[in-house]
Amino acid sequence: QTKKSYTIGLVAKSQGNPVFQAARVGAVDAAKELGKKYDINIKIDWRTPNEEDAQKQAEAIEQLVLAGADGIAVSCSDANKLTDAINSAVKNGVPVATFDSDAPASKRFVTYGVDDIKCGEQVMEELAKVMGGKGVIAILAGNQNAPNLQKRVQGVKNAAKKYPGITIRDTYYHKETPQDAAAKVEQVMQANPDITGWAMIGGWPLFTDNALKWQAGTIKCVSVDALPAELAYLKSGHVQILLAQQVYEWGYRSTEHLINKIHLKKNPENVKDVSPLIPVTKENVDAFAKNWEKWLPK
Amino acid sequence: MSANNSPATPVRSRRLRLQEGGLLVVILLLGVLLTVFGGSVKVPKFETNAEGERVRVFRTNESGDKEPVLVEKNKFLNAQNLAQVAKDTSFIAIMAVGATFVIISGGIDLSVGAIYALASVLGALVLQRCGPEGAHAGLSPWISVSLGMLACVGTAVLCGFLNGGMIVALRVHPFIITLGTMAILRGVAFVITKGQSIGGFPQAFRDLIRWEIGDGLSLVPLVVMIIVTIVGGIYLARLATGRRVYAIGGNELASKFSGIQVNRVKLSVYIISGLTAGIAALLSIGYYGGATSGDGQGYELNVIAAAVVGGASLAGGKGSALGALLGALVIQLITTGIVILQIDQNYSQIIMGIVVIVAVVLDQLNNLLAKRRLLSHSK
Amino acid sequence: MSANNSPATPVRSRRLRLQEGGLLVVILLLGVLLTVFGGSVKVPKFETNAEGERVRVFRTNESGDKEPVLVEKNKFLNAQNLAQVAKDTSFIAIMAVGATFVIISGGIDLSVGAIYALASVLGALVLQRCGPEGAHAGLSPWISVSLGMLACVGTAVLCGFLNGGMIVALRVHPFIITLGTMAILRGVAFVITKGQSIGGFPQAFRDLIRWEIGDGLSLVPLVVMIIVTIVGGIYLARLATGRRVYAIGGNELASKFSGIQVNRVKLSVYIISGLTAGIAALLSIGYYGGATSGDGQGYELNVIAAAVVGGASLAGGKGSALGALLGALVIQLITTGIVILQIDQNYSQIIMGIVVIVAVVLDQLNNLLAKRRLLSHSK
Amino acid sequence: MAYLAFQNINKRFPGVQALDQVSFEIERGSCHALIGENGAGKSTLGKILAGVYTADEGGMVLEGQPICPTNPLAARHLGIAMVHQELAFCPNLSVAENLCLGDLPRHAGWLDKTKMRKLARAMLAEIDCDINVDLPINELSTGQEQLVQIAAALGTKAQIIVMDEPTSSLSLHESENLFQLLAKLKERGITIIYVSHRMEELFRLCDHITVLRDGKHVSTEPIPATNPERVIQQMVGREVKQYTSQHLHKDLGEELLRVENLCSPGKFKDISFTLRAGEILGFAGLIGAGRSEVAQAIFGLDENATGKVFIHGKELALRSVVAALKMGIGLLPEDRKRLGLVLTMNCRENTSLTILNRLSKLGFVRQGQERSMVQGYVDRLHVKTPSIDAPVAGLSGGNQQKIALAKWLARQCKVLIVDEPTRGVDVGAKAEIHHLLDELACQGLALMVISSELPEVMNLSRRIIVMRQGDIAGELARQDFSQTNLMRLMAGIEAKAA
Ligand SMILES: Nc1ncnc2c1ncn2[C@@H]1O[C@H](COP(=O)(O)OP(=O)(O)OP(=O)(O)O)[C@@H](O)[C@H]1O
Ligand SMILES: Nc1ncnc2c1ncn2[C@@H]1O[C@H](COP(=O)(O)OP(=O)(O)OP(=O)(O)O)[C@@H](O)[C@H]1O
Ligand SMILES: [Mg+2]
Ligand SMILES: [Mg+2]
Repeated sequence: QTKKSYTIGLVAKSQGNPVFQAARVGAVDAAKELGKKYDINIKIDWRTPNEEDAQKQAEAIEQLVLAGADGIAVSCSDANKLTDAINSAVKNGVPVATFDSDAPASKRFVTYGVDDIKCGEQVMEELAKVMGGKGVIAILAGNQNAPNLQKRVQGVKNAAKKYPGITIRDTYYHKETPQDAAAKVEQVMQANPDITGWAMIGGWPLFTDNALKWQAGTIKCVSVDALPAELAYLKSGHVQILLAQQVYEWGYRSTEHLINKIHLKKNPENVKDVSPLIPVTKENVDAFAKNWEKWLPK
Repeated sequence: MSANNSPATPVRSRRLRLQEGGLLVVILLLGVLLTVFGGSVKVPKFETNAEGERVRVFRTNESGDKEPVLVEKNKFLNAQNLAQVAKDTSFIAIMAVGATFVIISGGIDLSVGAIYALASVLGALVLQRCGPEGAHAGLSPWISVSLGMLACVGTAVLCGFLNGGMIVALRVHPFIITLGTMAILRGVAFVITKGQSIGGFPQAFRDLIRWEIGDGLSLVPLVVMIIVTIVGGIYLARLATGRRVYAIGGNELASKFSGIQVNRVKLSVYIISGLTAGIAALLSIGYYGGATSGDGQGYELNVIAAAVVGGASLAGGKGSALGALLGALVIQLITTGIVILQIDQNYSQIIMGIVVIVAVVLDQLNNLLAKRRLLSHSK
Repeated sequence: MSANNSPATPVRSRRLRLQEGGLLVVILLLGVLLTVFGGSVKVPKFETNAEGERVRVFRTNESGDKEPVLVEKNKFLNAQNLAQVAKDTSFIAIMAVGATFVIISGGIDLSVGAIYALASVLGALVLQRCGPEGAHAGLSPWISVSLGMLACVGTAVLCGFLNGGMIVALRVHPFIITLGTMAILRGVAFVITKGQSIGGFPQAFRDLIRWEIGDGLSLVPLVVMIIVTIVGGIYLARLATGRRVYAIGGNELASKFSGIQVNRVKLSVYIISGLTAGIAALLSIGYYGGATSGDGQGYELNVIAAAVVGGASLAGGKGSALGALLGALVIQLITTGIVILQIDQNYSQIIMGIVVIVAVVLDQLNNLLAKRRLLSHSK
Repeated sequence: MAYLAFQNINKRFPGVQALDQVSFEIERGSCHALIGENGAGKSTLGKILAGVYTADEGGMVLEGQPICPTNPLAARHLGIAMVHQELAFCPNLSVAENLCLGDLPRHAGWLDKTKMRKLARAMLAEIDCDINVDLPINELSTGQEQLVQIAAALGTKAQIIVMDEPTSSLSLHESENLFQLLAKLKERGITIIYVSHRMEELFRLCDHITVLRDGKHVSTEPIPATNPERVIQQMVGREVKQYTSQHLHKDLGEELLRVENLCSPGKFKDISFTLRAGEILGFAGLIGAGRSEVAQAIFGLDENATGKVFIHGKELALRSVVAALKMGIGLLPEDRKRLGLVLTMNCRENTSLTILNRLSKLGFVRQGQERSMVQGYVDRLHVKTPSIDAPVAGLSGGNQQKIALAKWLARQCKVLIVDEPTRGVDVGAKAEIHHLLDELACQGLALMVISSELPEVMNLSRRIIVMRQGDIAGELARQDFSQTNLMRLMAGIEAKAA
C-alpha cells in the first residue's frame, strides 16, 4: 500500500520578507519530521505573493483549493478580504489555519501568533522600560498601507498613554527596503536630534549595518524581529531589545496543527494558539543566534 | 475606380483578425500545456441538498468511517478552475481595457492602481455604513447597494477626470501627472482609512457580486469583464469617438488640423480609464469583502503590461479592447500555470518575465508572417 | 560667414542655461523654504579625541550632572544635513543619469531597480566571501574590494547588455523587454539569496565608501554622483556618440537614413543604464553594508520620475544629465522637507505627488517665459 | 470692397519676424498666387488664415466682417480650408478615415463605415485620384499622400482654400489634373490662395500675384500686368542666374554604380542600369512608379530586395545601410519630415549627422569645425534661419529641404542619390542647388536625380530613365529629351525608337 500523502498550502504575506522565509523552513521541517512520525508524505506548497497583496492571497487560497491542497496556512494581509476565501476553502473541505495575522471572523480552525496590537504595546513597554519612562520617541513603520503594521502602531500609541513622560514625535513610513529604512532613520535623526528612543515595529533598517549612527546607548531602540543580520546591533549596544516573533514556529506549528486536523482528525485545544514574543537582549543573543542555523533556508 | 478597392476590405479585416490571432495561439498553447501536464486532481463531490445548499457527499468506507466521495478531474480543464482563471483575470483585464484607451491616445496612466484603492476605500466606507454594523443598516438593500456602487465608481470617474483635466490644462506629460496623482490618491485613501481595512458590507451587495450558478461558479466578474471588453471594443472600433482616440494617438497635430477637439478626447480617455478602475474596484470589494488603502499596489504596471502584451503600442495609435483582455489572460495563465504545474514559487518571477517576453515575440512573429503572406498574395 | 554666427551662440546657450534654470529655481525655493521654516535645532557638539575618534563633548552643569554640550544649528542649512541630502539623492540620481540616456534614445528601462538588486546581491556575495567571516578572508583588501566591485558593476553591465541585446534582436518594445527582465532579474536575485540579507563585507571596502571628512561628512556618494553626472553630461553634449543618442530618439528612421547604426546606439544606452544601476548598487552596499533581493523595489519609477522631472522627454530626443541630477534632488528635498518641517507623515504621499506636479509645471512655465523673452528680444 | 483682406498682419517666432505688417486684398472667386523665397512667410500667412496660428497684431476681414479663427475648426466654420505644405495625417488610420476625420459620418452615434468610404471615394474622385481608400496612410508614397491632402481640403466644401505648394511632389500628370480642378473651383466661385515655387503654374492659373519678401509685403499685381522676371526680381531682390550644366561637357569617368536585376516583391522588378563617374542620371515617372523605392533599395533600406548592386566593381551587400554608406552611397530621401530630418535637433546637429565620425576627434565633436562647415552650407544654400543653432522644426519647408540636402552634400559620397532634391525650394535656391549638383558631377561624383519636375531632370541629366509601375519603361539620351517623349514613356505609350 502506498503512503498517504498530503499537500499543505502555505500563503505568507510577501515573498521577499525574510521572516516568512523562516516560516517556510519551519513548515518544510515540520513536514519532514511529521511525515516520518506518521509515515505519510507531506508536501509544502508555498504560494506567497511577491509583494503584499491581500487579493492575491485570496486568489492563491482559491487556486490551492482547486489544485487539491489538503490544508492551508495563511498569514492574512487583510482579514476582511481573506475571510470569504478562507470560508469557501473550509466549505470545500480544506481546513485553514492562520499564523502571524489572523482573520478572526473566518472559519479558520486555529490561529497561531501574537496579536499585532499586543505586539505594538509590548514594544512600547520594553522601550519605556529602557528609557526610564521619559523622552521623545519616533515610530518606524514600513509600508503605511499594511493593516498589520498600522495595528502595531496603534499598540505602541496605546501603551505610550501609560507613560506621561514619553512623547511620540511621529510615525515614519518608508519603502520596505533596508536602505530606504536606514535613510529614513538618518533623516529623522538629522531633523530631530532630540529623539531619544526608537520603536521599530518592523526591523527593516537593521538589515544594514549602518542604520543607527549614534553612539551606542545614547538613544534607545526596541525593534520587532530578531533576524541574524539584526543581532549585531544588540551586540554593539545600539539596540536594547529585539522582540523576536517565532517566525520558524509560524510554519512549524501551522503545519503541525493542520496535520493533526487532517490526518489525526484532532482539533487544537484552543482556537487561539498564542506565540509570545521572545525578548532577545545582549545577554541571550548568542543562544538565540544558534537557532538561525536551523531556521535559515538551505 | 470603385473596382480596385473591393479587394482591400477583406485584406484589412483579415489582418486585423490575425493580429489578435497571435495571442489566441499563445493562450491556446498555454491551455493545452496546462491540460496535458497539469495532471488530474481528486476533489470532493458536491450535491445540492433539500435547503438548496451545496454540501459534500459522504460515504462510509470499509473501516466504517465517513469519508467524502471524491471525483477526479483534470486540474486545469474543469469548470471551477476555468471560472477561477476568468475571475482572477477580470480585475486586471477590465482596467487594461481602460488603459488601452489611454495608450491608444498616446498617453499613459500610472494612477490606475491608486484610483482602484481610493475607489475601493470610499465605496467600502459607504457600504460599511449601510452594512449590518453600520449607522444606516436599516436602508433598503437596493438603495445601499446603489449608493455604494455610486460612491465607488463615481470616485474613480472623478479621479479620471482629475487626471485628464490636469493633463489638458497644465500641458504636462501624462506620465508626470499620473505619477503625481498615483501618490496623491493613495495618500488620500490612506488618510481616510488610517491604514485600516474596511469591511462589513450589506449581504445583498456581497450576494450580488458573488452570485453563483451551478457547481459553485461565480461568474459575475467574468460577465462584467466581457461586457466591458465588448463595450470598449465597440467604442473603439465602431463609434466615431473611438476613431478620434486612434487619430490623436497617431498624430495629434494632424488631428487638430482636421478639427478634432483633442483636449476633449484626451479628457475622455482618462475618464474611461478611471471608470474601468472603478468597476474593477467595485467587483473586488464585492467579491473579497474588504478594502484597504494598500489595494492595487503596483497594479499600474500589470495593467499596462496586459494592454501592451495585448498589442497596444505605447507610441500611440494602436491597440484593441479584445487585445487587452487577452493580454491580461496570458499573464493570469502564467500565474495559474505555476500553481497547477506545482513549480516552485521561487522561480515564478523568472518564469513570468520570460513568458511575457516570449508571448510578445510570438505575437509579433505571427503578425510578421501574416504580413509576409499578404505580400506574397498581392504579388 | 563667421560674422553672422556670433549672435546665434548666445541664443542657444542662454536658453539651455534657462532650461535647467527652472529646476534650479525650484530647488532654491525649496531650500530657502526649508531653511526659513525648518527652524533650528540643538545638536550635541563633537570633537576628535586623541585616538582620532569623534566623541561628544560633555560639561558639568550647575547641578553637577554630566551633560552634553549642545550647539544650535539651522535644521536644514548645516553641513551634516546637506551631506545627508546629497547622499540620499545620489543613488537615484546616478541611476537617473543612466535612465536619461535611455529616455533620450526614445526607450524606457523598467529594470533598473531589479538590476540594482541583482548587482547588489552578487557584489555582496563576493564581498562576503572576502569578508571577515568569509571563505577567502585572507585575500588582500585591494584584491577583494576590486573583485567585489567587478562583480557588482560587471553584473549590472551584463544585465544592461541583456536588455539592449533583446530589444535590438527581438525588436520588441523596450517597455516589454525591461518589464520582463525586471521580473527575471529580481527572481534570479531572490533565488540566489533565498530572500536573506547578505552582509559582512571586508572593512577596507566599507571604509572606502564610508570614508568621512571633517565633522562626520561622508562624501563618497556625493562625489561619485557628481562624477557620473559630469561624465554623462560630457558624453551627451560633447561626444559624437552622444549626439547619436539624441538623433535616434528624435527620429529613428531619419537616423537610420543618415547611416547611424541605430542598434549599436540602442545597445549602448541600455548598457549605460545598467552601468549606472551597478554604480549605485556598489555605493549602496558599501554605505549600508548589506544587500537583499528586495533592494531597489519600485526604484524604476523614482528613477524615471527624476529623469522626467529633470526635463527628459519620454517621446525621446530631449534630456540632460544635469537635469536628471536636479530632478532627483527635487524629489529628495520633498522627502527631507516633510521630515524637517515636521509635517504629519500621513500626508507625505499627498505632498510628494503635488510637489512633483508643481515642480514640473513651474519648470515648464519658466521655459515658456524664456521663450517669451526671446520673442520680445527679437523684435 | 474686397472679399478677403489682410490688414497689417504681424507674426513673430523666436529669432524671426515671420510676417511684418502684411496687408493686401483678395477678390472673390479669384486664384491668388502667393510667392516669395523660402522663409518669406507664405505658409505662416496661410496658417494664420486657417486658424493654425494667430497673428500677434493685425487682423483679417472677410466680406466686411473681421475674423479671427483661433483654431482650425473655427476656420473651417468660416469656410476656410488649407492644404498644408507639410503633410499632416494620422499614419495609423486609413485614407478614408483620414479624409473624414473632421466630420466622421455617423448613424445614431455609430461610425458609418460604408458612408465614410463612399464619401472618401467621392472626395478622391473629385480630384480624379484613384487610391484604395482602405489603405493605411503610411503605405502611400509622398505624392499619393499629397493628393489625399488636397482631396481632404476640397472635401470640406470650403469657400476659401489655401493651397501651400500642392504640386511640390506631384508629377506633370497629376498636376495637370489639379489645374483642371482648380479651374472648375474658380467657376464655382471658390477663392483660392495658391502658394508655389513653380513660376509657370502661377502664370497659368492665377489672376493676381502677391510677392512676400522677408515677411514683408512687396506687391500685389494682376497677372497680366507682370512677368516672371519681374516677380523674381521682386522676391529675390537680385538677378537669378540660370546655370547651364557644365558637367555635360566633361568626359565620363569609370563606372561607379551598376545595378543588375534589382527586385522587390510588390514594389518593382528587374531594374538594371549603370552610372559612371561624372554622370547625372535622371529618373522620371508618375507618382508611385517606384523610383523612390529603387533608390531606397540601393541604399540598403529594402528588406526584401534581391538582385545585385556593384559599386566601383565591388558587389554591395544589399539590405544594409551601413554597407551602402561604407561604399560611398548617399541618399537624400523625399520625405524630409519622416526620413530626412531629426526635428528635435537644430540645423547644425542635423547637418553634421552624417559626418559625425569625420568631425570628431577622440570621440569629441570638434565644435568649431562643425560650425564653420555648417555655416558654409547654410550660406551657400541661402538657408533662412535665425542661427545655425535654431531648431530645424521652426524652419520653413523649403529651408528644411535645404538642410536635408546640406547633410548629404557634407558627406561627400561617391554615388549620391537625390530624391526630389528641390521639393519646395524657391527659384533662387533651386538654381543654386542645380549648380551644386552640377559641380559635384564635375568633380567626378555619380548622381542619380529622381524628380517629378521634368524641366529639372531634363536640365540636369545626361540620360533619363523612365519608370512605370515598378518597371523601367525606357531610357532617353540627352538628345532625345523632350516633354512629349518623357510623357509618353511615363504614361505607357511606346516612344518611337530614337
Ligand atoms: N513654428 C515655428 N517656429 C519658429 N519659427 C518659425 C515657425 N514657423 C515658421 N517659422 C519661421 O518663420 C519664417 C516664415 O516661415 P514660413 O513657413 O511661413 O515660410 P514660407 O514662406 O512658407 O517658406 P517655404 O517656401 O520654404 O515654405 C521662417 O523664417 C521660419 O523659420
Ligand atoms: N511602406 C510602404 N508599404 C507598402 N507600399 C508602399 C510603401 N511605400 C510605398 N508603397 C507603394 O509603392 C509604390 C511605389 O512608390 P514610390 O514612392 O517608390 O514611387 P515614386 O515613383 O517615387 O513616386 P513618388 O513621386 O510618389 O515618390 C507606390 O504605389 C506606393 O503605394
Ligand atoms: Mg512654406
Ligand atoms: Mg518618390
